[in-house]
Amino acid sequence: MDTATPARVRVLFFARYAELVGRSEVAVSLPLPATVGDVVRRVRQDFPGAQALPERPLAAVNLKQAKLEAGVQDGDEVALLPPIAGG
Amino acid sequence: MDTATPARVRVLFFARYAELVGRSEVAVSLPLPATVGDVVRRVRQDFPGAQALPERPLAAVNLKQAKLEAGVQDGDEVALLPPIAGG
Amino acid sequence: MVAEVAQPACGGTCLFLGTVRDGPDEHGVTAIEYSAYEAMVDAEFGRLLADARDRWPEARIAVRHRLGTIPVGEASIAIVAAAPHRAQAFEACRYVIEGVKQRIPVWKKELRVDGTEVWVDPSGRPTVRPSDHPSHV
Amino acid sequence: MVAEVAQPACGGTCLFLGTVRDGPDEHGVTAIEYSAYEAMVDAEFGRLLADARDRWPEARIAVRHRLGTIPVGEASIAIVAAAPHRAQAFEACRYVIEGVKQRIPVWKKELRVDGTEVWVDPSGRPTVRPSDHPSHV
Repeated sequence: MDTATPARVRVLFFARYAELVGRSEVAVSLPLPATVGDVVRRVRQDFPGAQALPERPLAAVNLKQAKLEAGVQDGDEVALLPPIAGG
Repeated sequence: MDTATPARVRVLFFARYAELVGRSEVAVSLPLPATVGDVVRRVRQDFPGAQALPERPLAAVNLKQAKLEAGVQDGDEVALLPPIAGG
Repeated sequence: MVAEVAQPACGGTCLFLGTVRDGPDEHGVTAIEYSAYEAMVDAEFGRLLADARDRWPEARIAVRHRLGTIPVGEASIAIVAAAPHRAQAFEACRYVIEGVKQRIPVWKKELRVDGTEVWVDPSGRPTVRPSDHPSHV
Repeated sequence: MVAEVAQPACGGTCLFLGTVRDGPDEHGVTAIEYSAYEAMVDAEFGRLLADARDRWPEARIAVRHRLGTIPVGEASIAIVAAAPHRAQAFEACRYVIEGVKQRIPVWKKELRVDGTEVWVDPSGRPTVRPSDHPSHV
């Protein structure tokens, strides 16, 4: 993949985070290589309400938990997850 | 209680032990003071089939597990219990 | 039984079912005949549940042990423990089944497809036949 | 669910029910609203159950997690583990509920008698209100 091409990433918010941001999904574009952490920084910067998200939220890429250092690719689905409280 | 009076004790057998002895209950009389171990020895000596019982079986006195060294009194119910296998 | 122990403050319920088994370690078991020293079973269950309540005062516990002939696949024992938190429910339930195995005077005789009957020893393996010399642990 | 996992070789079955609670640590909870990242719930349950099968290859496990609004006293999650021996059944069942609490992306909002709604934090105590600064563990 051409690393100069900007990647388009879907970002999903859940539960309390969706309430903070006021929506459950946004799209961001960012130059590659990029990490989950870069996506979080972009979201916190670009969307009102998203500044209230933690700087280091729990995250998943394509339905699997991922570290903030993990790379993202064009078309990835990045989810920001409040502390899990199921069961 | 007069220790010279012989105590009369019911002895119960269960499961495999009842099969070995060929009955589920006998009565023995023995002079006091006496222990559960004395009851076992008397039973093994007096009843055909009871020689096949272990010398140190699990025992209960009046519905509660008891050591072979525990004393017995007139009217006690002594049970000889095969290894427990419930559940 | 679950309803019996349920209450709004209990967030975790652990149910254990012990079922008559015919697996690779068994040999064509069709049923198990359970016998018991029934009066002592009642007394000992009372003491066992009192011990459990001492350890987990917030837990609510119910137990049923069936006796008689129980075919493979059916439950012989059911234990339910409900507690405010799940750790208590699991621990109390486990404590009771372990106590049953150690303390409750119940015995099993396996009934097999070939017509033989074998007393089960406490390790769960039927090693002693009625005609063998008695063993005791 | 119990029938789903039952088989003749399984002698022990452990069922866990997680129930919506209103106890002394809660404050007039009438129901909990469960929300989830549903596609990831499915994927993560697949991985969690695969991990459990790696650890207890003989265990058979089934799980149901309800979503939406669940009133106090009703179960939100049921886990059944059947195995040849009881230790496997208890351990596998406990492993799965602990895994759910750590890995399955589900969130709870407590609905209270006074009309307030409070997100539940992972320790089980609702400490964060929607208007507070976000906290994260």
